[in-house]
Amino acid sequence: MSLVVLWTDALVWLLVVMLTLWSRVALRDRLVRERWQQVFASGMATASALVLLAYVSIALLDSLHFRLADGQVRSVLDLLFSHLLVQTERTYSAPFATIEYVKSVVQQNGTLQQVYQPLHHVRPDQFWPDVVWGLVTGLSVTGVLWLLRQRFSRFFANSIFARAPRRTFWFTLGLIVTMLSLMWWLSRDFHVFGTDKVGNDVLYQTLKSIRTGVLIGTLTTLLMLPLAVSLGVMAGYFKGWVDDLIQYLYTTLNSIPGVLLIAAAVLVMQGMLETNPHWFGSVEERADLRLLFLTLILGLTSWTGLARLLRAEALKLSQVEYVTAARALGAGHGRILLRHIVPNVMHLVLIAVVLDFSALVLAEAILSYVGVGVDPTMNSWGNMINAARLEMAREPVVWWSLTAAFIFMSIVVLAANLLSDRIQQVFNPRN
Amino acid sequence: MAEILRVENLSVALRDGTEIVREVDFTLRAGEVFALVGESGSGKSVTALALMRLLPAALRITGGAVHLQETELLSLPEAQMQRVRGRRMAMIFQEPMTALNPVMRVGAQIAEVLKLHLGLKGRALRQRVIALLDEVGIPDPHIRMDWYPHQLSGGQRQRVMIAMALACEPEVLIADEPTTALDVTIQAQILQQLKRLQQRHGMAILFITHDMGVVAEIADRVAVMYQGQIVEQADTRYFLTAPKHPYTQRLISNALPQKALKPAPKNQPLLQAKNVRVWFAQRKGLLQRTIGHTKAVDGVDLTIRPGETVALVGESGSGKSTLGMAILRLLALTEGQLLFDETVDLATLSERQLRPLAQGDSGDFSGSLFGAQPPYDHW
Amino acid sequence: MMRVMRWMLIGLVLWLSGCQQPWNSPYPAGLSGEAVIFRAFSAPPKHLDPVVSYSANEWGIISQVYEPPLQYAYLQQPYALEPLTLTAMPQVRYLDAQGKPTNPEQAVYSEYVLSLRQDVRYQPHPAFIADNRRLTQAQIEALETPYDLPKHGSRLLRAQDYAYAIKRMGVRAYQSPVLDVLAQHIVGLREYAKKVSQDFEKWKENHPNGGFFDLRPYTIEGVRTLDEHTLIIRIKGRYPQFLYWLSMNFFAPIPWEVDAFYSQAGMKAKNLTLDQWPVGTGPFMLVENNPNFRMRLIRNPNYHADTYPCKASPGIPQGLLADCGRPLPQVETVLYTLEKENIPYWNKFLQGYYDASGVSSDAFDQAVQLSSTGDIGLTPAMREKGIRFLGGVQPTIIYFGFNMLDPVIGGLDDKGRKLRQAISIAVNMEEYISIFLNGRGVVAQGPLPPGIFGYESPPQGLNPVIYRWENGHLVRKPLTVARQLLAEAGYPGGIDPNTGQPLKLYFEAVGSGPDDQARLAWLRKQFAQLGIDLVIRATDYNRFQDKMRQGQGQIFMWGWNADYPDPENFLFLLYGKNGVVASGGSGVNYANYHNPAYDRLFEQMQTLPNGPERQALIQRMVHLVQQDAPWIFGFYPRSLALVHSWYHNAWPNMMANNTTKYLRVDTQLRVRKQMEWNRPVVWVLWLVAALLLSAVAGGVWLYRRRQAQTGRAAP
Amino acid sequence: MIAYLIRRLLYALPILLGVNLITFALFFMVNTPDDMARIHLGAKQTTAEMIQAWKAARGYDKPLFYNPAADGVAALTDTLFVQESLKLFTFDFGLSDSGRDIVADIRQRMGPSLALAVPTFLLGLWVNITLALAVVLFRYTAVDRMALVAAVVMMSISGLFYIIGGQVLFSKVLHWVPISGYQPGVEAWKFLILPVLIGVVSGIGSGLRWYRTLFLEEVNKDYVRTARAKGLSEWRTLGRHVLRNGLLPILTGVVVVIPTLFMGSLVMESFFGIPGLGSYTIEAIQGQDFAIVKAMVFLGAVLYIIGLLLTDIAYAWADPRVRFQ
Repeated sequence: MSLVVLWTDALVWLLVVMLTLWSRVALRDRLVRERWQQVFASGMATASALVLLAYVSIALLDSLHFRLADGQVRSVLDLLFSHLLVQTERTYSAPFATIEYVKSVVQQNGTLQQVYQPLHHVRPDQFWPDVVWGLVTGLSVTGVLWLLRQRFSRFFANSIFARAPRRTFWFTLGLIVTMLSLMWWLSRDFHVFGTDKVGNDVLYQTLKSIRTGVLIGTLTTLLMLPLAVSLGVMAGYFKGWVDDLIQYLYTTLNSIPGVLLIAAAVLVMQGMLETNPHWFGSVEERADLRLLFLTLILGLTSWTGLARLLRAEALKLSQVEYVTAARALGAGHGRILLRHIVPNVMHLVLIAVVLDFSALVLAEAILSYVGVGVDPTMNSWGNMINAARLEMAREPVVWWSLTAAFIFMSIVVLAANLLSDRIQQVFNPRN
Repeated sequence: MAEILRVENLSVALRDGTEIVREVDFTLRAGEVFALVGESGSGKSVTALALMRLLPAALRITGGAVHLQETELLSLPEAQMQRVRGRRMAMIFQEPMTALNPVMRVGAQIAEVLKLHLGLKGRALRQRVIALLDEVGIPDPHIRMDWYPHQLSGGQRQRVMIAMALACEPEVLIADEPTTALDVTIQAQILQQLKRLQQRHGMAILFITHDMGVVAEIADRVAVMYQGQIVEQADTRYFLTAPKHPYTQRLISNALPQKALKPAPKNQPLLQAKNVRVWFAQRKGLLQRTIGHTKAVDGVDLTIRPGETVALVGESGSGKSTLGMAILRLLALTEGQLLFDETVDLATLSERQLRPLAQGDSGDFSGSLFGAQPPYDHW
Repeated sequence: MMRVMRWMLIGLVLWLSGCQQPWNSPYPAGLSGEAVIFRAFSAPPKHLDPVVSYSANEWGIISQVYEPPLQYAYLQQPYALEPLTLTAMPQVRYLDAQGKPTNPEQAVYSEYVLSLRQDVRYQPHPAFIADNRRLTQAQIEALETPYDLPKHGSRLLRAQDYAYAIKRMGVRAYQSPVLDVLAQHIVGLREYAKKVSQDFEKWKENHPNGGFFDLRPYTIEGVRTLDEHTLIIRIKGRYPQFLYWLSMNFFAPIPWEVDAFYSQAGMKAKNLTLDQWPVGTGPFMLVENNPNFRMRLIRNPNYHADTYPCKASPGIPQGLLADCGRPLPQVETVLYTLEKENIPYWNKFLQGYYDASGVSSDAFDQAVQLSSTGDIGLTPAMREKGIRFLGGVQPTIIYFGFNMLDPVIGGLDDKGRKLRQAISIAVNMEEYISIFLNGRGVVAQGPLPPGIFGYESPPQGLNPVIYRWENGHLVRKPLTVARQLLAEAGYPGGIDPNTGQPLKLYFEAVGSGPDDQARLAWLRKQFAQLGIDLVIRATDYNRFQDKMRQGQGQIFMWGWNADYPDPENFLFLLYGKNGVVASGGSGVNYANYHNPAYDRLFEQMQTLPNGPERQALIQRMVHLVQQDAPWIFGFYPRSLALVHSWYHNAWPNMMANNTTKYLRVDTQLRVRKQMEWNRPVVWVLWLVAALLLSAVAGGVWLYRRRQAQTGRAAP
Repeated sequence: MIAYLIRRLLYALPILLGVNLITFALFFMVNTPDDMARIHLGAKQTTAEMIQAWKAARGYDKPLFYNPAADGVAALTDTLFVQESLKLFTFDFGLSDSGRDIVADIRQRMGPSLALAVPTFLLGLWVNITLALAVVLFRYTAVDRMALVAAVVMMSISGLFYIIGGQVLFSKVLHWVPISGYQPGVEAWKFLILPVLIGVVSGIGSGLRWYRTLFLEEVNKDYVRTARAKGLSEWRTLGRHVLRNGLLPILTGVVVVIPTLFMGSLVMESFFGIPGLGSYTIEAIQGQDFAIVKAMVFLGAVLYIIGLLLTDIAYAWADPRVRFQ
């Protein structure tokens, strides 16, 4: 068993490290820390943050890949849910069903008959034991954490959750942990979200889609931010020809209808992957590279909005007294940009990041519909919805794939939206 | 004189119960100017807004009564209260810059009240608006009525506000620091105008201010508010000459100038501005040719010595700020010299060379010099 | 305000009570009651000019308009040709090098003599009026369709029109896809094409605005007209398949007047071209063509005498002969609507708005059920609606090809062959058919699909490498056999001895539709059974073709649809000279299979008439490829169409395209059923309205309450 | 003013040139002209001569950016890019790769596109503004909070769900409207009602939230208090004063969209089978018809630039404080 580092794995972990470092540095500033504590003084924000954290954790678990002895590449999440990989059925089955969804012809007693075949990996008698086990595990993990809270009291006092409503915090945490543990226990004996056309477990697909969604949401932003911030701020601050040039750049990019631009870029990327098969050794690596390029393309095409916003803000700021004062006191451009302008637009960046995250998760679905989304072999909500379109036309309707994608996707988007609302509320200088 | 407005035990509190105004009692008689005085935060404005029932969402009236003639305002349903506002009781606000709707013509804003309460229409309406504008001293009212607020000066805007408030000949006019935001010269004009109008229409004015000079000029009676309570009520004459409450005494003594003028130091000049010109090009047409110049600063000489504070006084738009910016080289000079320490000409230095000087520059830098006006953001 | 409301209410009541048709009908009111066939097209047809058109959806339309000399007999099995505009089947004369008649064996040329019927007239069209070929720019500018012109003419079909069509094929710029194929056969076509193409380029330089490039003065050596009713085509050597070509639209007659008409300057910018507005002698004429939306065929009033067939081969339901002798066509209009997505198409079919539909695999178990004997039948829900189904095995093969030039998977030596055989056993096509096609396919034993001469059904035709015959059933050999073969090929347990890792093979996948993921996952699973790691290289169709042409792929999936029902049309897919690499990209042998023994047999088989001799040769060829396994012989898809109870005379003749003329619809039944199936659920509408109203009322109430509030804080 | 507009229009030229540069570079990186030829000629029996003829007919046989065969300036001008770009600037879009006249196609398809996009846009704007005003009327009450939560939830749902759900519910189950399709003329309303409804509903979430914020910002301004002090009722204050001022920032986001309505909606048109320009574009991408794609990209860019221009004009018209410098 050896560690395999995919490109996106490396990037997403790098992002985590950077975020941790940045937050440690930033939170050292008392004012910043208080701002954040104020953000999480709201129960809604705390709950949203915990939900997002849960999603990100699952994505991170799914971003630690190993090559097993049999040569298969698996992530930690795969190992945790390894039973789902084996427990495949023949075709569609509904959530918690014990038989297949459609009849099939089997030879019984020498004659061919049309029957609902039983599922292979379902043990109906295990339902209540699983529920009990799920509750017990979930609640006990929460309980242990709760008991240990004294240990972490110092951490709590200084963390951004210092002013979080305790009851909401523990309730949400408990709920998330319990849901996950219930899911895990039940998935051992049931198909919690049913199975798809070729009998793969839908819960597993949905869980795997989390990584795709989170990665598209975060990596795109990571790639977009430097461009958007530097260009936007520079345009607004320097004005003159720098401004003209940057404005030209983003007006040109903006004026190309977005989907067309992305579609064309994705097609180019596919071509590149095709002509360079030596870049990847396995299906996973190929899909991963495609995901990486997709985030790159989305990043390159989506920086314009934020850049425009930042330009306007920087334009305003460069007129503001303290910036003028700094200039009058002889500060250089770099110093003014870094010390006076950039910190003062960070709240805009933050709100944009969280909002973009949800927008990108939604956009992925549309792109998959147009046919320029992530690799078709990759699990993603977009691919699931896309497949579900056909399933919705069936009679009786196969509703669970769509429902599973809908639930998982809406929760994360909702959490991101609520959090961004709160951040906006607290960081908006007007309030 | 007849009592027009009687306020009894009026209390206003925050949602959490913190009292902002506590049991305020006063009466307003017909034809008098009653001044409510106090420093900012004392609860004057809140009292005024409470009378109009226009308190912000965070505040609420917790007790008391307000009688306008025979009507008790606090127990009126909102729908009826709307018929009182603007019709029987009108209000003028402190900030003429923001109190008018920026996208509506001023005439229309006045006409709105007339239409609403008096049902005027067509020619009659227009004539009434012109008459009102004329009455408050706006020149060419038939033209100006079609102007937008931003085209008028601060004083004119306040006059429009007054016209709006007077439109329906209210019994009570509440003026919440109507002159504070204006230049001193205009302040006086507006006050005189108010006084004259009050006499003509015979209404009662509740005048809210923190300026003792204004009180002396306009008020018949005065009430002093301190921490949400009225601490003293008196006729203006007695009030100014024999204040009783210690707070009032402090208030009145602070209002008079205390310091004597400083003699000018006689050192070497630190900074000499000679014949400074800052012109802005006016561009026009497709090719953006320069067709003329706006002469923001045109040939100014100025000397500043060490330890000296030079005050630059003038109306807004007179070029004070431009000169300051030019001295700091935040704007390019069209012409002129800036001698620092009598040797270095700041006007010819590069930005990099300037920096060490800037570090030690003792130049006066007053925040209020710079009115930030972000240019309209196009693409 | 109140008055407006009242009128709206009255209008609503009228509309609800009027009910000439259901709310959700996608057609203008009353249309369903007329003799109209409702069809859909999924992609806009690109070309309707028979010289270029070569795809099924285009032929579905132009075959109703154009008439080539021959057609496939509608109710005959196996596929047979019959004259369409000819008085009899063409006579064949064999000639020697000097043009003298000789016996078939020594033939250097063969000549086909076509005698035309004398009662065939073109549809009414403005092109046949001389004035309309000299229109002013203003007149053209005002046109939306050619039929907007007031005067329409017609004329008799002449042999010259067929010759003109062949001449058009020769102009390179017209981009006929079959020019290079036919130039190998028709005498003088290649030389003519060269000359005329050069002339055309020169002419084009002098006429930048377009205009009529008249082909009448040109002659092709091998194409002659004796008189107005006789056409003679001379081809090189013997090529019995040529008759099949004569049933294709490439040989549809083109009157020069039409060419001249559409060539007028300014026509092209109005999309008025032969490519958009076909003109033929067939049963229908295209009067509305908006490929972005809708196309409409109406009955050609000049259509020649043509009657419904009175004979049907055994095995074809005799009920189809009920209309025997009736004049054709039997409907007035065919309406094609663009329907890009599967789902709405299927739902509209169920609602009765399309007369016929295919069955997508997702709708399958809703529609079709396998009976106890494994036969396909309809579900009770479908039967209740009176829906019937038509099905048959298509003359098509879908296969997984191995690139024989690849060092790992290719080669005729034992190592490669055994690897391929092992994979062929492991990839379980029965499972594929059952999962992805719901059983709509027949496992292929060799390259020839049923219905084509030379096909043999199991047990005779069984592929001995992969199957055994047990108790009257086909049985796939167990995986142990495959693993044994794999070990013999040098990969015991699927481990590549060079790397010590599992053997890595590459699959070139095309497309990224919702279904592809499952399909590819399945395929990987099949290879994993042998311990082989199958790497999917997904790409777009372009890149895929490119790779194939350069022989870079390893394993790929492809299919072949018969151009004509002759074994040659399938066996040439494995003919060495057709190797895509060997032929520089123009061949269709994408597996690059090259076995000299096979090639020799192929050349012998090619010109033989169907008979025992040919059968024997084919048997040997099939046996060879079964052993060499250059393909996993995938499956022959089974077409399955559902038709409504009011739709008569439909029969799945896979080769014939001009079958619309035979169809008939019972319009009254259709209208009744549509009404019955589409009753709107009205109470929900009232419920929604009530909810909206109460929301508004709630808002008003809240506002009123606030307006009544006093200034004092609520206690 | 006129000079200002002309200057803006001239500024559009380099932008359009940049747009063309990007499109050409991207598309020719994806597909060589040979690839395009093969797609359009079909898979069977394609020979080199046919490909050459196809390319020559469309001018794709020239090099993309630099023509080494030509001398002097011609090396740069006798190229695919320059020749084809120049044509675009005269709005001569030529023939699609399948041989239809693109301008004629666009003319034919713009009707349905506008018929779908304009009602969706107007109705959406009206619904969002009305709802936002209603919510602001009841600001800081339970109604406001509920509406806000509902808006965020609606925003969190992918547009595809609305479409799939709407089709299943209203067409398949309730039989109210056709599932998809189109009829020209008056009958079109039957087909448009569902996509318009879905378009409006899916936009409510973000629209309501955005407009609410804008209106709330206005509501706390001094002039609103003045209006109330005049005796205006809350509803009239919102309708007469807040709305006008709140619309100013809305203009920026909205006016720029108006010309691009012309381009239609990619997803909606495809799902509902409406033969507009949106589905035209999707088909072109999927069929890799470069001639159409470049025409649509160009058209889109032109419309966007017109939108920017209109925004400026609308601003000057709506906000008396803004005048062109």
